[in-house]
Amino acid sequence: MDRLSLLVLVPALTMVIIAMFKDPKKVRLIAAVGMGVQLIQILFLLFAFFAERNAGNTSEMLFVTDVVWYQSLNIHYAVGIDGISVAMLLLTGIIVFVGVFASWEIEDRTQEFFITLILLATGVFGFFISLDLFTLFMFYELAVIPMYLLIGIWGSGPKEYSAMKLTLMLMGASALLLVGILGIYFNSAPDGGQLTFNFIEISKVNMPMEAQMFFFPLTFIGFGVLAAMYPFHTWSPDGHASAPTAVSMLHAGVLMKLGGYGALRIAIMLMPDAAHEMAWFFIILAVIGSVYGALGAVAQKDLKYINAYSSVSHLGLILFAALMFNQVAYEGAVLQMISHGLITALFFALIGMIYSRTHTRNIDEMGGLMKVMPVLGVAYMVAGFASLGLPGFSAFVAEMTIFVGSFQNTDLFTRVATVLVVSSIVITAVYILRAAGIMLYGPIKNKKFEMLPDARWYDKVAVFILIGVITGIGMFPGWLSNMIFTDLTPMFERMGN
Amino acid sequence: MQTELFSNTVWILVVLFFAFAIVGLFGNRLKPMLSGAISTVAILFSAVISYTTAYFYFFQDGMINGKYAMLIPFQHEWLKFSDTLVINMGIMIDPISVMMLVVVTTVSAMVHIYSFGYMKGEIGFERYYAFLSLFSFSMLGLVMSTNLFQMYIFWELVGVSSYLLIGFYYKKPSAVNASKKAFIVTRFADLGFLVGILLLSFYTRTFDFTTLLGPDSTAISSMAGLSFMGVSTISWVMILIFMGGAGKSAMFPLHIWLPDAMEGPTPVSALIHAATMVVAGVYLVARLFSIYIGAPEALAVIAFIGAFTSLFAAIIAVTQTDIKRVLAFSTISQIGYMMLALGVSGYGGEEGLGFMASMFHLFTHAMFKALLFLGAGAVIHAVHSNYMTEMGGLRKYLPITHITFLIAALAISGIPPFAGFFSKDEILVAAWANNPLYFWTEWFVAGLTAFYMFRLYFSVFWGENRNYEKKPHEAPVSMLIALVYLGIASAVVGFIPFSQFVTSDGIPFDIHFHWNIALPSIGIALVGIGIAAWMYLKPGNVADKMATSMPGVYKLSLNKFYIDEIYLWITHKIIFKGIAAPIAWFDRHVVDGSMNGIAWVTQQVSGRTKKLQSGQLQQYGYAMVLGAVAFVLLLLYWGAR
Amino acid sequence: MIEGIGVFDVLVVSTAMFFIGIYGFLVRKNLITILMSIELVLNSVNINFVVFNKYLYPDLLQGYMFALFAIGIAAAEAAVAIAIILNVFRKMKGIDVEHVDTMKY
Amino acid sequence: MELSKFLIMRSELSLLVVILLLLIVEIFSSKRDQAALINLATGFFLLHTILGFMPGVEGVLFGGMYQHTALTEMMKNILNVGVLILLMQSSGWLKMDSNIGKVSEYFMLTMSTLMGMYFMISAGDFLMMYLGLELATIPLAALVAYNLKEMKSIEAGAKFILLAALSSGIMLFGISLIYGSSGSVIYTEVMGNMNMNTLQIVAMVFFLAGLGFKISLVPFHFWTADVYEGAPANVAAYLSVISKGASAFVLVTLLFTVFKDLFAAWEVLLYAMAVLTMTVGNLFALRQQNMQRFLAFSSIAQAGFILLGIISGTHYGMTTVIYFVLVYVFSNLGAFGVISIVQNATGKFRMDDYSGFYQTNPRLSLVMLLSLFSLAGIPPVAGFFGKFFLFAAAAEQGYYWLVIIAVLNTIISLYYYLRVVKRMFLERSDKPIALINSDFLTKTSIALSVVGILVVGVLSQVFDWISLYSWGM
Repeated sequence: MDRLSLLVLVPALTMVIIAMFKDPKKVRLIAAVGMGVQLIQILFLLFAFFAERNAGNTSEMLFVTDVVWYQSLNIHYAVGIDGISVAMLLLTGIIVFVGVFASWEIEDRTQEFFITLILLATGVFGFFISLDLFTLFMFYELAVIPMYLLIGIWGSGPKEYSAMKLTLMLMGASALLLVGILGIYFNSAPDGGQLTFNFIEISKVNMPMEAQMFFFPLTFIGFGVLAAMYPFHTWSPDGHASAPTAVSMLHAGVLMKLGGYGALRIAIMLMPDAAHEMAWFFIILAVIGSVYGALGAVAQKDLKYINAYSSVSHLGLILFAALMFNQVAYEGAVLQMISHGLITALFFALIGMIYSRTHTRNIDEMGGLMKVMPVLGVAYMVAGFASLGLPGFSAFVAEMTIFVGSFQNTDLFTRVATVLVVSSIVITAVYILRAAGIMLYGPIKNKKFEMLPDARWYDKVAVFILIGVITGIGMFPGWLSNMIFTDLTPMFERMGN
Repeated sequence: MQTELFSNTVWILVVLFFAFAIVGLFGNRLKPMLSGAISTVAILFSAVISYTTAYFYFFQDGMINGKYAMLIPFQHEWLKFSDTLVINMGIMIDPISVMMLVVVTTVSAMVHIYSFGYMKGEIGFERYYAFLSLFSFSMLGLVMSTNLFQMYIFWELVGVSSYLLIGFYYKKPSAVNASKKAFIVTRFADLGFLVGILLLSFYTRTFDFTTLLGPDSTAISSMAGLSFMGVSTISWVMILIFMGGAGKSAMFPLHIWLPDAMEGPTPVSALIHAATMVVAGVYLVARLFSIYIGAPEALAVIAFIGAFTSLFAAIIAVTQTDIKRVLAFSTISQIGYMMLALGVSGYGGEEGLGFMASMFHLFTHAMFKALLFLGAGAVIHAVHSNYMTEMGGLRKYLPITHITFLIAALAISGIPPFAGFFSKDEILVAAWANNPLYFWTEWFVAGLTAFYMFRLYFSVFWGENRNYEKKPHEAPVSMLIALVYLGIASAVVGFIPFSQFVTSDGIPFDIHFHWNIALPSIGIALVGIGIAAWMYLKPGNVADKMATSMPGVYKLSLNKFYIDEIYLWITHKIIFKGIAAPIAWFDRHVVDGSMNGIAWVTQQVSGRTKKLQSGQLQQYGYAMVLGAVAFVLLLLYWGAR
Repeated sequence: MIEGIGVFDVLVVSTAMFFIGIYGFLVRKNLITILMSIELVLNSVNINFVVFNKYLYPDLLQGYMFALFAIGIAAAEAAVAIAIILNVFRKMKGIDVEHVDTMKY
Repeated sequence: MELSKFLIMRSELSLLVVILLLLIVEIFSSKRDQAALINLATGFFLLHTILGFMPGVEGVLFGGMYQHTALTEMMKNILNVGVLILLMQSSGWLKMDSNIGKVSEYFMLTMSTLMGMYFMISAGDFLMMYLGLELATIPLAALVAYNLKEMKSIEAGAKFILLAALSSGIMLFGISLIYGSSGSVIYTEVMGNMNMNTLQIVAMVFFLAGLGFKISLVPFHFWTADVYEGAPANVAAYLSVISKGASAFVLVTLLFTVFKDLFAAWEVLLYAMAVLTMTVGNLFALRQQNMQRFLAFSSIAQAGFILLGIISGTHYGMTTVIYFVLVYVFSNLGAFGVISIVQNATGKFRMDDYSGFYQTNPRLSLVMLLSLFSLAGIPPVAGFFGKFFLFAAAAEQGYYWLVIIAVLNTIISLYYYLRVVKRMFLERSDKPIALINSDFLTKTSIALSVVGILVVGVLSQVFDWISLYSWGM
């Protein structure tokens, strides 16, 4: 059993074991342990990865296992990691582990909840280790579909509507993606030879231009919808607003990154020529997304809506960077995925905790919470500062990398676009501080709130882990950025040809 | 050999950061006094290091073949974009940074000590000191930056610590709004700064000051010939960068946050919003001065904005009644002086007089303005009010405060031999050399300054006794220490031969005194003081008469020319109501609506077509037969093609 | 092989029969008549087979065979159909086609 | 010719034996011990199924009228598995009092239709094919009208038999034209003289109308909904899975062999039919409330997907078609199994009745969930692989727009499958369907289909096994 398949196996086993116990206490304990094991083995994987790289192993993918699965379509079960995927794995591991603690208070159908949650996580882990487009797509859908149950059963508000909308939009996107993948496969050997689903192999050949022009938009939009690309982002606010805490965390923190990762790694890396041709169009969409999302957030009153729109804005940044055709910008895109994943997860965790106390998410009904629940209040401020790109937090590193990268493109169009995108971080400051000011500061509006309890121990675990990682990356970004940059090099060079 | 000597300056940052970390994380478990002590010790320690550094730099090792060198005793790679574009974390030792080290540590240490008395018993005492340490850390990091990006990083950190300290009384909505305003306005300004940095680094392929400012700098040459909308690219870049400085230094029209920032605790106003952070903009321009020389348009802009702001703020200061706001506007006005001085300065030797003057004024201003604020703090501490209309005759109750305040007032009014006189005199000389109009403006502003300072002084310490509900008492000793120390400083620092140390190109030169400039400025200052005395020294309603005699000007000035209202209108009416809300609506109803619309259409189609499944046996038959026939026709048509 | 009658004449007849049967199926209201029209359709087919066999491929018997089997099958079909129709009659006291359109949409 | 040759048609013979045995047993059995009868019949059929997997003899009989190849054997085995599961499922329903005395009929009719399908599949000429088709159709009419007490059932029977007769009439007309134009009804000989002349095109269309009726392709699908609704749940399952599957096998084999030279024609035809079938099926399924009717329309849509595999005309395409039918057998039988269990236990068949189903019957609702996800093509269950491969087959030949239409249709289908999931899992009902206990056979059958759903996709061997015997144009 190779160490990468363990990443899928451990969650699967956890699900099985959970299925044996009904008692909520046992269940969440098992879940925590299982995901803890998962996180630990990811950390070991990270160290092993560094060891390999320092040992001078420059092969693009490490720990590769490749087994033929479906002969007739040359489908392989091929797994492997490079700096990018291992970073995303780390992100996922952390957020899933934290998510378990964030959903500690789930009493209704606990067993089913954790099974579904971990099923989703399994899909994500599988996605990030896949080298084969078929398995990649399979895990992708596997990760998307549990959302329906998670939101529909354990959600709040108009949960059935939101769940259905989210599922249909995401699956619709993945339907386009399916066509795109088939197209890529059948054009993966333009000059004869064996067709393949392995995207490393495919990235080495030049797909014929007309094929690229047909399948790039399908693939890019297919992934872009999951990355909340304007105008296909509307599932995100409703979905997040209705979803339970841990699900929002996983979804905004990890699942939406599947979109960014795929858009960068599959759509653009495999079909660079078409990407170049159509970049202008998608750049416009990305810019709209980032600015418009931020402005949309300014007008919101519901904490989760604010955060959902800010996610739209930040993921717009990722897509924007992905379309810059510049290695630094790509590095920035990956960094931003990680950073935004952590920060937005922290946000949703805190919102969930606050909501579970105040039973409202409308900022106008809150006030002076800083006095009542200092720990959560301070944590929220930290999350806010991190999210508006303050130095010392991961977002600053990511955003600056993106900006520096995109500024290497000299044409006026890109310049203007970049400046617009940069301006979105000011709007970010506006809505973050506005929300925090109304909610945390000032006098206590609602007398009921004076007695509210502060963070419980499991809340603290969740919050502190996330803050620790965010600030850790923010203060010592070197190792991460170097790892990503070096592993982007081979792909980037192939794109050049 | 100097480098390892100076490399211990890195401890300044380390110590302060850990002070912040410890007090911030565990402050609520420690005794308030203990946490205060930790921060204070930290800042005193760094003050000592700074003084020794200054001594060794200026008198021992700084001079390398007749030129104060730019030393980088410590540097560490933090984030690497490409081979040349690297963000380093390091410390840079050169005249202005050392000068700033002294200023910041001095004022900060004084404020730390002062706050023991002033903040006594406040809720969140430890939080206050944690933030103070954070601020000192970031400010010192800013002044010692080795590259533009590090500067930007600490620039932002300074901004956030200012935000935190302004909003210290977070239960007061006004304080919360003020802090938000301050942060967002400066953040908006920093947008320009950031874009400027990105552009500059794109052309020069580096962030490092050593390469940017060094003799073989490509900053100017790399953008030679490029221009955008008729103005050379480098000027655009430098103007963008200046935008950041203008935001921090509250230059018109980005000044609006500073008066509101007075919502913070008074010592904080003294430290951040008078002495150190607000001059960061000046420092930024001075830091990049050798590039600004290549961008004359940018310098012109700076000079103009500086001059205008100083006049504008001084006029407003005349009518304010909240003593802290008076001081705030005077700060803006004084920073205007410094900006002007930079804007009119040339490079090298005598040419660089303005640069030297600006730095000199920065130095002296830090001392006496901090002193003014701390004095004001002592007064407020005594009478629990901010409004001079509720004060009067306090000289009897607060003798020491009174004396120190008087010294500061004389200093800022430019009365020899106090500090302000010398620095302001140099600025006037530089202005005269560049453009007499600037000179006359600043000359007039000097008069205004003297007037409003002494208006403040007289109406607080003289005039008849208000009947205070409880007898005002002199400030506790911890506050007095700070007052006295700064008082002495403001009295004597003017005699430092500044041009021997801080010059535009690092090469010392001698200045000679210009009586032709000095005398008129002293004259106008005395006139101002005289008018103030006439109007406010003895009870009477001269002032009110004057106010009523020219209502228009008075109202304008009293309401700060309605700039705040304009901003409010733009933000709320235009941005919130005019853009954000419509976008939210559009998103809900149009974008999302279209998505739901697809589903709706599908449902409709399915609803309309259900009649086809009529349950009628024969209609099914029809469908089959007609279908078959239709297919036949289709195929035959296809075949025909 | 009948004198003076070409294959096409017969085909015309059978095709006519076919469509008459279809027509009957589509318009008659009585289930039994509908069944009868189906028989018409089947018989037209049988004629086709026989004629093709007779005129075009006289040396083999495939057509005849097919016709025979078709007739047999038709009988079986009719039997089952009538049985069901009888049950319809039991329930509905009538065998109009309207009686069997309760399930729809 | 010596009798050993008849071993070629072993499966038919053994099935015949089973039927005769049942006849004999029925004579001696009383109305009391029908449970024993059910078990016995199922046992017999189990033996028959196992026998089917024994290595058989290939060859042709009756001068090419009957041919038995590895492919046909595999198809028959797939059908056997389906029928076995189905018979086991029916046991619960057959034990009900309303069916006293009619049990053995059920088995005999089912098996004889199965026999008909065998003949359809291994027919070597149109005559045999037609005979098989009718043998597979006429007893089905009797099955549809099985419970004569219910008007719905009888109505369904009437509709089915009449429309089936009409369609077979049209089909026969087509066959006659084929005979007239090519001079033979034997596939191999017909194949030789196929040249796109008008007569043959008309003939093919009419012929396909007959097959399309059985596979329920638009516009020959209208009977499906009503008949499925009226017929007993298990019979509906039989219609939707076995007879549809068998006809699909016949369609793919015939199109690949006999009508090979008319590819240019039937390509267009299938393209149109596929688009129509998928879209119409999905659009109509959206509104359904009656579970059987709902599954009827969903099965129409599924038939549309099958065409994607056929239109490719490749070896791979045929493999995917057969594979998809196999997957579809398991998925649909899972769904129908739950429905019939619920209907027999409570008589409830509306979708609303299922609200809060999970509260009381977690296992059954999980089975339903899996089956529906498999039908919708959600990983990791088998349906995902089936659909993906079908689309791949079509995409391989460059029918990308067809694939796009298909995937968009899958989204619509996902919507209505999720409606059921919503009722079962999301909604809480204060009086949900009470806990249902079903007998051993039924449980095993459900278990079998679940295993099928879970395993068939992940084990690529199944696909390779099918791929071994299929071929392309």
